[in-house]
Amino acid sequence: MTAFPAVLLPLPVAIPLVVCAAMLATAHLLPGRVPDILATLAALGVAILSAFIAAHAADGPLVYWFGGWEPRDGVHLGIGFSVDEASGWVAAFIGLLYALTFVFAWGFFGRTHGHFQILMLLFLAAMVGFCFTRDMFNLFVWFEVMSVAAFALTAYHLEESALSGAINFTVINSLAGFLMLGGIGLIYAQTGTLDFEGIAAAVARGGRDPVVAGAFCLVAAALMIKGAIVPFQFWLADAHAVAPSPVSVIFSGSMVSLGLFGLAKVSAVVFAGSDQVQHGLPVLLTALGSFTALLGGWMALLQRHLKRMLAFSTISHAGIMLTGIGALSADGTGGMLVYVVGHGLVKGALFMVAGILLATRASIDEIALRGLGRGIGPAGIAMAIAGLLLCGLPIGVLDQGTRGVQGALAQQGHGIALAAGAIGAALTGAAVLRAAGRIFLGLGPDSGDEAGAPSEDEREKANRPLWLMLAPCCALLVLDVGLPAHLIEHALPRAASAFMHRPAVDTVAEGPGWLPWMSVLAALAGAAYGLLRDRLPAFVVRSVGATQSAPTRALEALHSGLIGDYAAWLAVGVAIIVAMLALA
Amino acid sequence: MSPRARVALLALAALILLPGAASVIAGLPPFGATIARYGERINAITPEARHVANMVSAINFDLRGLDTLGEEFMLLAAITGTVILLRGRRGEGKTGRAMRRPGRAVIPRSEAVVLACRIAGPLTALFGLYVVLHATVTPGGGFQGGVILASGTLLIYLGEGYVGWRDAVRSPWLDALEGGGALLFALCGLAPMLTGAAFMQNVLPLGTFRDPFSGGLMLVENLGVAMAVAGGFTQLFLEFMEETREADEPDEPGEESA
Amino acid sequence: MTVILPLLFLLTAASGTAVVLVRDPTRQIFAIAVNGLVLTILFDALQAPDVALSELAVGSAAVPLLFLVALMAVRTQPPEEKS
Amino acid sequence: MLPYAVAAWLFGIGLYGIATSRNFIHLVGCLGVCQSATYVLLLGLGYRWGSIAPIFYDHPPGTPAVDPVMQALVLTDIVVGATLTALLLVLTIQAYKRGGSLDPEKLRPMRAGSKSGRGQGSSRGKDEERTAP
Repeated sequence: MTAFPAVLLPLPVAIPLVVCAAMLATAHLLPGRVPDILATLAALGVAILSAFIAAHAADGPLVYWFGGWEPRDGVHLGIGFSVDEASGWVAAFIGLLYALTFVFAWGFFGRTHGHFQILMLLFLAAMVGFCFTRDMFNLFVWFEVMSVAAFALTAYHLEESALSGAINFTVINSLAGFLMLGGIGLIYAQTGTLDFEGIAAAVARGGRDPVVAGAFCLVAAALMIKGAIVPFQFWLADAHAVAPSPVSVIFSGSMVSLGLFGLAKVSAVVFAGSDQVQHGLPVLLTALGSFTALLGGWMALLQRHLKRMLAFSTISHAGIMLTGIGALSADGTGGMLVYVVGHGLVKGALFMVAGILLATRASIDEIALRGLGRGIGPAGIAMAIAGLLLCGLPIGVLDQGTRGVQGALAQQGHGIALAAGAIGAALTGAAVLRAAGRIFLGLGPDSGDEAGAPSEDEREKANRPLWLMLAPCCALLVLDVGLPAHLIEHALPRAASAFMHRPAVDTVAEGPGWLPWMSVLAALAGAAYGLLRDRLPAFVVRSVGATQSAPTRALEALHSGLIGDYAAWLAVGVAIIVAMLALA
Repeated sequence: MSPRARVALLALAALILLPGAASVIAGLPPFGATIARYGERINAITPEARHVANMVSAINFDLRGLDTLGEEFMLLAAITGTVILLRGRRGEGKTGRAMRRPGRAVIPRSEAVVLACRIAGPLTALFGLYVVLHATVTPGGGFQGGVILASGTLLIYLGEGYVGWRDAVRSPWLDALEGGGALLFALCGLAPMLTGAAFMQNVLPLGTFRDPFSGGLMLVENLGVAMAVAGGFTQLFLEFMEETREADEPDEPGEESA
Repeated sequence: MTVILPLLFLLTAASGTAVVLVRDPTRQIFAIAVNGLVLTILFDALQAPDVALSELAVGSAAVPLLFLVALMAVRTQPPEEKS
Repeated sequence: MLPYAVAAWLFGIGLYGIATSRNFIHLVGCLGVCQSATYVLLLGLGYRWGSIAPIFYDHPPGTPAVDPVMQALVLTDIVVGATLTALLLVLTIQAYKRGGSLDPEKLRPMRAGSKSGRGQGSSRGKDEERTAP
């Protein structure tokens, strides 16, 4: 029999599933607000339960065997959940993000018989299952449930862009699922088990084995596709830009980073014993991560469609997270885990601001919205604060994550990745601050290259009071800034080593203190340039513009929206991973 | 990117991927030589431990029941998504639009078609039920049986026409069937926890080996899956068919009978 | 058995290729149904009757039916007027 | 080795189909081919010569049987395939109604130069053509 706290492990997955099945069964009988209330309560319940589990997992991971099928004679017969402290807190964060999103979307999806809430709850259950599981195939199942729920939610608006964006998203992420399943098949054939620990033991015994390396390539490619790493990132901008804003909050705030969370877990736990994988990973992950951070940041700066801008900024931050994993140390991974939470809080708040603008000002276009935000000052302040936090203002959870990642990179001499991360963060911060200045202060009459970026008319129902939308947004920011730093500092070394199944370390390294400030300064400079372009001397503007326009056009052409191109890039991406591992 | 550039890019990737794939294939155990320890072990212990003959059902509903739970809810997500996406177009209030189209007479079908469908319908339903109920002893189970049951309802469409079909098969009932089946499955997981057992641990009598009523809790879960799948796939067919009906065309039986 | 299995694998490769190379959706539906049927036979030969039954129900009946209906929906309805 | 080569081939040809497809319905079919690669791979890995199906009804337990785990995984995979196909076809139908085409070249998410995103079929599809307001 399982001891007390571990008995709770199935509940954070089972509760949302039961609630959504019951909601579907009685879909036509439920009165108006009941789905909203039920969904919010279920998400809160998940958050509280996960937090409770996480707190109890501090002494060691909690393990639960479904159906009572505990391992016999070294063979893992059933599916297990294994929750370490970090996984538990990430699940708690996700539950909270959902609860706040349900509040944000209160009544937004009123006439759908709770179908929106059903999909969101399924999405939530899948994410928690993804965090908790210790079985390869079970990981795949939750991965697919996440995907399927996400596909349907993306196209909710039924606009042409939403539909074609959803198709691209679906096709690419389905391919990711197939790759992952192929990898699982290979590793199962080679090791004879699906359990993380079982595979890890067999891999460590096996020595250099092309099958294990191949399996890792396939699984890693799948998780990087979910995590929107260059050159798999194309789907993200198409999908996140067109999804309803409450859905985008979840996508950017948790789905993308969860892909990388899975990658961190798989490479640290399952493939820890493969020297080939461990040798190849640092170069592969830091290189791809740096490239992603820069490309995402640059693209974000060039957008005028707010949600598309935020989507590219998510790509950039995913790159930074990947460099954190690439350090392959407790500092880097620990920093990355904190970063996941901090980024989710800040990015969620930003997408909520975008949703507020969509609902109250009926537009999402930065240039069209210029000066229109004056009546909703609090949203502007929230956006500015979020922008500053995004580029590295040294307070709050996101900053703590950044310092962890930067510390690990500095310690291991990945100077380029360190710089790329700082520049990427600065670029996305500059983009958000510029948009905030233009929308809420009416600055920046002269729109530069942004004007050529794609945009589209869009609006969302204006049926919710402003405070109801603003409250969850502010709650996210307050959480990010207000969470006591020493709590995280205290728990992080222990949690990160438990997450990676390594002996505990005492402290984690921290990056140079001046680096975040540099990012903030660069972001402010970038935003100021965008907003005050008309007041600068002409030769400055012209020379900067000349260096901007050509790469901009090339990059925008690369993000062509054509599914065929994306499929070709996907093959290239897998080939890059294979080549890097083959050389290791 | 032009199509040619795209194919060139693919070929470039293939240049690297092919040797990689070749070395992986060379590293795998030869085809048909051996099977994994996990599967071997399950074949060895499950007939005795769970009194079931069909190992695949035992894995799906007991050993790895959580996967099937996730799978069932994935289906539920897809069908809910389909409903949202298709109905959003038509408007939620008009789900039954084609069902009640005034002023249109039901064109009679040929006697032979009606008769054939009326005979084949119950037979298909019976076969579906057989497949569902014999999950633990013969190939098949809730999923396969559910799909067969759902296809059976299509025979109502062929035999009785679209209006008859829509009259017989109502969307809220399907929601209830689908959600209820999934709920039953999820509760099968939770209920044993009340008795102190693990999630989805068998607490019912196991029955006799090779008897259709063997496997205990598996049978209930199987029933839940069958309900969810039958309801879900019927809903899927229904919403898809509705999509072809919006244009004002004559109600012709058998147009989709390929 | 030793001859049948390789043959079936080759047939699977061929029918899969056909699905890709038949570019006209109307005819592709037949290729998809045939591919489903070939897979069903292959699975049965691989001693996987459960999977074969699923593939028969899903791959060679339900999925082609959905394709057919989708094609009809596209055929019967001109795209809505641009507003 | 043949089964694994066939699986790799199926995935490759499916990907090629997706990359070159000019019709979304055809593309969904190609995705199905990619998926059938995973079926073939998994069942191929779980097969053993001279073994029975893992159903001990006609044969007593203990008879050598093929790997039931792989079959259970493929069963789940088939459900995944059906759900994906259904969802994609729905998206395709709706995209056709909105965009008036099944061609990926003509149905693109939010491109520069198509500000309203609709009714500008002529200006779409050319990346160079940019309208800077």
